[in-house]
Amino acid sequence: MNANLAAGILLQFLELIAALVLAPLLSGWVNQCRALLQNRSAPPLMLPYRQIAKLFEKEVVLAGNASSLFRAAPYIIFACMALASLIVPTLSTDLPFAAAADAIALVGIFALARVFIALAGMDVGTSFGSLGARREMLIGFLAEPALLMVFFTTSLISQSTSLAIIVETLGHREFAIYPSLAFAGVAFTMVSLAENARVPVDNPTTHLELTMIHEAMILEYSGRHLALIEWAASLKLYAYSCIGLALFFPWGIPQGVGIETLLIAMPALLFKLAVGGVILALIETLSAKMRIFRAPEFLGTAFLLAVLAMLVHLLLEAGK
Amino acid sequence: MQDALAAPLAIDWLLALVLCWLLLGLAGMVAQRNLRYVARTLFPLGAAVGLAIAGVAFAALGEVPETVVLPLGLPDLPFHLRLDSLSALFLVILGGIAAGISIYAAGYLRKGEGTAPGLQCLQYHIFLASMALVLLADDAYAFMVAWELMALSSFFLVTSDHRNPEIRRAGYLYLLIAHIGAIGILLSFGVLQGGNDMAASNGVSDYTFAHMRMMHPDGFWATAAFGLALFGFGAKAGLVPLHVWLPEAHPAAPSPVSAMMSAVMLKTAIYGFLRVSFDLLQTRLWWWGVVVLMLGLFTALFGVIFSAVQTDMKRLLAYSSIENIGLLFVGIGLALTFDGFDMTILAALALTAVLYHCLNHAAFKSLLFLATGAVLHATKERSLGKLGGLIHKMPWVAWLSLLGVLASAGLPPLNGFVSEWLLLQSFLFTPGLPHGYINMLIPVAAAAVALTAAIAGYAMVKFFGIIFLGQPREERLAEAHDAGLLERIAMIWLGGLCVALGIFPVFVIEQLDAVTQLLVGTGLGAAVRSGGWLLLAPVSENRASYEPLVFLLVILAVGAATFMLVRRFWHGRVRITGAWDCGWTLQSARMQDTSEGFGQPLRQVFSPFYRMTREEPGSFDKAPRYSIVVEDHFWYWLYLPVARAADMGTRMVAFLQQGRISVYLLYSFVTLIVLLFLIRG
Amino acid sequence: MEFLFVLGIPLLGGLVLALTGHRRVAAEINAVFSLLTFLAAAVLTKRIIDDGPQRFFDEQFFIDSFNVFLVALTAFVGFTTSIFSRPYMRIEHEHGRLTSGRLRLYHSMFQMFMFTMLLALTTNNMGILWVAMEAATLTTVLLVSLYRTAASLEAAWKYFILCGVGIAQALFGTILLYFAAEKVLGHQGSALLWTHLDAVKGQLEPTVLSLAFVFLLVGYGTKVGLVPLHNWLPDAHAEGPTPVSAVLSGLLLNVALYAVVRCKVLADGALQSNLASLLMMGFGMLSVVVAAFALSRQKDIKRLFGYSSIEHMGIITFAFGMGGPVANFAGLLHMTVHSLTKSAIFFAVGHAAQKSGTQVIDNIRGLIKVSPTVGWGLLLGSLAILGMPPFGVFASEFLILTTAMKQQPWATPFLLMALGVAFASIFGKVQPMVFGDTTVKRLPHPPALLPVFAHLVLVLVLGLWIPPYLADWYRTAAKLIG
Amino acid sequence: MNAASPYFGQIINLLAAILLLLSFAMLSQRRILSLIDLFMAQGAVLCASTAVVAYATGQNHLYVSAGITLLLKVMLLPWILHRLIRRLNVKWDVETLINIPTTMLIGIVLVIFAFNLALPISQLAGTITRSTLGIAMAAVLLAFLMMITRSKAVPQVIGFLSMENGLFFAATSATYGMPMVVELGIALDVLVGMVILGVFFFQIREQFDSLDIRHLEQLKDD
Repeated sequence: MNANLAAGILLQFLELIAALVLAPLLSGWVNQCRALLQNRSAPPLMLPYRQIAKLFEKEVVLAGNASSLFRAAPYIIFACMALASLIVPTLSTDLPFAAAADAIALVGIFALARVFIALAGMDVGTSFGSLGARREMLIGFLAEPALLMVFFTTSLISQSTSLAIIVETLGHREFAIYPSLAFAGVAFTMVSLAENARVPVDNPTTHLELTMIHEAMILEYSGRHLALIEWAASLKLYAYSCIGLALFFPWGIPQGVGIETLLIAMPALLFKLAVGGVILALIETLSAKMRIFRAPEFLGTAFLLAVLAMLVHLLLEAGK
Repeated sequence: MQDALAAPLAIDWLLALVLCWLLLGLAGMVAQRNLRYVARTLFPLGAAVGLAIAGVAFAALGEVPETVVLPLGLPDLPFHLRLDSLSALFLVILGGIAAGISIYAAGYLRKGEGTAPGLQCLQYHIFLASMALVLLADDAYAFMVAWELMALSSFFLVTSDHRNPEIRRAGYLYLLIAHIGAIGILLSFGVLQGGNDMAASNGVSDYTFAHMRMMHPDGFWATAAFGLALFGFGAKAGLVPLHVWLPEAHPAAPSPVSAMMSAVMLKTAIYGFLRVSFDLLQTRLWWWGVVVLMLGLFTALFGVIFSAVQTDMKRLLAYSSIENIGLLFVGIGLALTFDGFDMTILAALALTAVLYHCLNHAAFKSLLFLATGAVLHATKERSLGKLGGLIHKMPWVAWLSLLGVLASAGLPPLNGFVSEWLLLQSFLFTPGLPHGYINMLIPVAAAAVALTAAIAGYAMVKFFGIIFLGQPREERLAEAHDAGLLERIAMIWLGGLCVALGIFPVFVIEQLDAVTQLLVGTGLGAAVRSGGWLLLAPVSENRASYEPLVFLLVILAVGAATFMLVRRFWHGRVRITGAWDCGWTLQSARMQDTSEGFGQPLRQVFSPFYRMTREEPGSFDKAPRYSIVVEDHFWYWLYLPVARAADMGTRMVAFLQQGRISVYLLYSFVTLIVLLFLIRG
Repeated sequence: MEFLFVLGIPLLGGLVLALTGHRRVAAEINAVFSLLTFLAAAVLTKRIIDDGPQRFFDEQFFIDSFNVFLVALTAFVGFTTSIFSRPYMRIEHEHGRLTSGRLRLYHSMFQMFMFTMLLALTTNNMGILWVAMEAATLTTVLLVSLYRTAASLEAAWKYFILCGVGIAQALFGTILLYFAAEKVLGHQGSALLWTHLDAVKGQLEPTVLSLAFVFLLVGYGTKVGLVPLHNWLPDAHAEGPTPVSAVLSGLLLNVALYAVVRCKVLADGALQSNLASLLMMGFGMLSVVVAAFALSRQKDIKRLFGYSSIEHMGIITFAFGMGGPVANFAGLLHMTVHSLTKSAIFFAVGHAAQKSGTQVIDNIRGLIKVSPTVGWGLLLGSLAILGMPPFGVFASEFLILTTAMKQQPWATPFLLMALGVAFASIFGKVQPMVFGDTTVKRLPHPPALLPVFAHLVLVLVLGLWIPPYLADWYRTAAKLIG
Repeated sequence: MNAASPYFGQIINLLAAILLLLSFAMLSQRRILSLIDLFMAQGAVLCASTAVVAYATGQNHLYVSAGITLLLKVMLLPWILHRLIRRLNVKWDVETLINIPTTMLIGIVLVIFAFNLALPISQLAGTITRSTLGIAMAAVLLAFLMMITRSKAVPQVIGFLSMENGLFFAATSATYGMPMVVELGIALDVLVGMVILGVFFFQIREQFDSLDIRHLEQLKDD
């Protein structure tokens, strides 16, 4: 038992390290794909690493009005995202920390990070910061319940809210068509786009303050703070990708703990992430950014789809 | 009762403590204007009494119910008092929160504000004592007396600054709705004690709760009693559409009173509703649960949507209280539905969520109201549009209210999240219900709850961000000062409660077990105990689990590690300079988002919910002015028509009294003729 | 012996004051006579408690558990009113609103009014009851018209005509009663004695009794102020001197209701049907609802509380109409507490109106600043009369409402509505009068409000603890009423 | 009880009929002095009928009753009223609020109603006067109607007194009079009431310069 636990904790650390390492890579990969799809010359794959490293080197320029909350927020946000990636099963479902937070708590972690980044955005007291915070909260209050509903659909199928159990159940069932999962999958994709500040809701590469959401909030950040926030953002993208993969393509995530399982799991994860990145880039290329007031409609649709997924499950699948 | 003389029971201790409160109140009348005596001596003593009450009641959780009969009240109906787990739990809330608020009030009371401090002390302690008696009452009369006394004393507290007509109006509306609600409760008791079995009551009225428990009213009368109780307690709790008093009264009251009302008084309504629907009514129909669930959902959504667009900080919190009351009713509705289908373990789960949320809401809402009190004292300003940047001047208040804000937004690892989590868990179990429509309804309801929780986050970010963050929107905010020592102690106590309730849910749920055992016959105690004190798994670990302590520790550890690593490998250099102005140097504090601006997205998304009156400047206005007033539709849809109907009634009645003596004689004549005709017929 | 004093002292007082009422000490004399009456009533009450029901003077008078408490209450409220009226009427005199002659009339008639009230309560003869009621009307007509202003004359005239006509119907009812009783009891004086009638009520002819009850109800009901026979009441309350309003509301209405209930007992016995109950419930309900709605348009503070009296009389009538031990008990309790509370309110209102120089609600503001005692007295009194616990009015309303819920569920929505509207109206008017700012200067000396707070304390006590002997008393009386 | 002679019964019935007739006459009378005369006549009829009943039944106290009636209603009150009219310069016309034919029609309906109402009771009565109960009731109701329709104070008071007459008639006809003490009390009340009214007339006139009760319509809800 103890050996098992130790192995589990080791695995847990491995997951964390993997997340920390892979997250900027995923961002870089998506950016590269997007550039390719848009007929631009692609930035190097490793660019995010270099950017983060560069930012760590730079000195922090703080606005005179910034409070201690402003300085603490990047660490909190980073810690939240790290915790999130600890919980999501990527390499194994047998994670000791998974019991600490289930799907609902995971949504809670994202919300916690969002609240802090919004508060940090308001802290300096510029018009853009609070504008970004307001928009971020607008996106959040629609995306959060939608995400929760997606989790609920899968929880209903697996009779559990524990992510590990959900993934196990979904991964080891006999092959059957779950129409509810299709709905949930679409909803989840839409939510992910919004939550990770991607086109069509937000544009991560914009330089026009008026259209920003995420970027507007972090306008005042610089140096190591900005580095942490950027890193946290890519961790978030990574975590969302992993959640999507775990829920809708759970194959390849082993239950047990061991070197041999890792050897299967790791390539599977990398492959799935790479495919996911391509799809993300494709979506971003094919769609145009919406006006901010269209975002509620977009997310409302996601929310409705997620609720529909639950209803569909109850109507068509329950009792089977 | 003989043994009672030998060894005082817990209930005797409680009564003695409640009496202490009353005596402290009376002591305040001795030197009404002596602030040092009233505020610095009596209020802290009151806080100590509160702590003692919480302690005694805590010890009584899960014990055998104790009763005592006081030689007061009506003949044949002395005051019956009873202490069981349900009342003990709410007494814990009362005592614990009162301890904090009394300490706060000790530092908060100032000279020359409305009613004399001594009188306020009397009213405040009567308020506390009457709430305790509401929780202890075991017959309808004692309950009603305490209930109305509670309304009355809080009314006087609300209107302590009675020179302001707005406040008078708020107090009036409050007492009116409270009184009408109380009549509803009274009638509910009337049904309960009579049942439908007139013969059994034998013409003698017995208003004790024990008697009501033995009555088994048939479906119609049970529904009548339930409906009246829902109306009466709903009016007190602020269930939509009976909520209109709440956003008026809470801002009008002095902050400790708002805190007390929101944190504890609203809970007494929940207590009463639980008492009637789960304890006194022995007949329960499952569809009541659905009704309560729908009402609760609507209330929750309504409250939070309005909360997010308020421009007055206390109104924002008041609407947030409406939201939380809605969530509580959602939980009660679920529990009733489960209970109606005999799924007691699930009913216990939903009830646990309700009770837990009662604790949580009491803790974080009182904390937030006290924070607004501190801000109000420091700035003399309630309007969000004139605050800002106070985190620099009032760090204690700011950081402590951040705890309240996070808890209120339902974020882990604080307490608000735990009850929300439990509530959502109970939704997830609902598909087992043997009724198709309800099954379909539940996902929608769950979605609405999730939406509510998310918008609550929005409202709370607005609350905290606009008050404490950014730049001060007014010059004189620079003179603001942090809260005093006593106020800080109080807020630390309440903030500590928020954290403790969030971190140790297993322990709390074990205590709640006794209450759910009492109400639905089963509890989660055994299930949560088996998971160990760290792991919260209300049903089984495989279904759902949550470990808040691990959660907190991981976040702290990662955060700290990151900080240290960053400092270790790089540097800690900081340069302070102006904010980024996008190349436009005319940025001023006025350009931050206003509170109206922050609410704008919600107004856009939920525009049908609001009744908005806009005043927009034209293109050529010399002195352009923009304003928006957001009001409640219910005021226009429900209350004004009712008022108009009443007015029409009065006009018709006034028509009777025209002043002509001939007409008056004609009335008598016609009355006589009609009566004679009737008895002949 | 005590009994003789109870009736004799006010009569003597009336005569003495008719001679000396214009002097400066008249107010004190008035108070002393009232005190003596009260003491005699208290001693009498004590004796009744010890020895049980008594009859006096060849059964022409009798005291049982029903009327003894009303005797005590009447004497008590009369006494406190005389205390209140002492400074009040003196100030009126100093303000030149009353001449010395009028004061003599006032003092004399006050004692005569007390005499007629006590006579009506203690007589065993239904005819004498009528005579006493009529005499009470006459004395109060003089009291209401005391100021001789246009308004007070109008009010008194309406009062006189409406109550005169009303009470004439009661006489017709009494004749019919006698007509029915004569067949059973023979043609002697005893045929109108209530105790005898009560003994044989089962044999009385139902057709006659039903007719008689209708006339009696319309007749005495006019004095009770039951809608639609109530129109005199607000005028008389508003235009008379305040002590008179207090005793009208606190005593006269009670006594008239007492007469109605006595008649109901006979009618119930004879009819073997619930006709009387139905009629009383109907009138009660109508009074409650109409009065509640009338409240909100009032501009005159005393008129407002006049309507409130109608409402409460309606509640009591409804309770007696429902019958049964609980409702009757509640009705009796409500009579007591309403009498105490309403007179207390009128005392406070009197002071408030006197200080402000007006009875118009909109012109009275910030009483709590002018005089905290008057302000709190008025506010607490109003809250008490609106049925806020822990005041006794709540206790009786509690019993009435819960019983109604059990026995007459149809009535409860109306009661709920009416009580809500009444609360909204009265409280909405009283609150700004008491609270808020005012330009009127604070009074140098607080007015003596002993009667107000004495009443309120009693009402408070009755809400929390009814003394056992009083409870027994109510219970016996409730049984008697049936 | 004496063997009731049928003659007495017929005499009483006749007097009752006259009483009713007088009531109608008062209802339709336009002149105030005539109204007082009619009231006096009604008092006389009442007195006569009481005396007849007293004689027929040997109830001696009814003689006293008749005496009181004579004193009070035939002599004293009409005298007071006459004096008042003269002292107050009251106009002789009596204004009505409803026109007289309509009033009469309503009156007839009332009489039928009263008879119908009294019928079952009359049959129970053992007195020689039993059929007159309905007439007494009709007289009361007609007086009531008269009070409603008159717009001046004096006729209204006469209506009130006429109602009292009807009541007295009911008392004698249905039960051979009330107990003595009651009758005395009633008489005292009527007398005092009348005195007070007299005082009132002066005061009202002083205040309003008229006895028109339409001036007395200031106190009302609006």
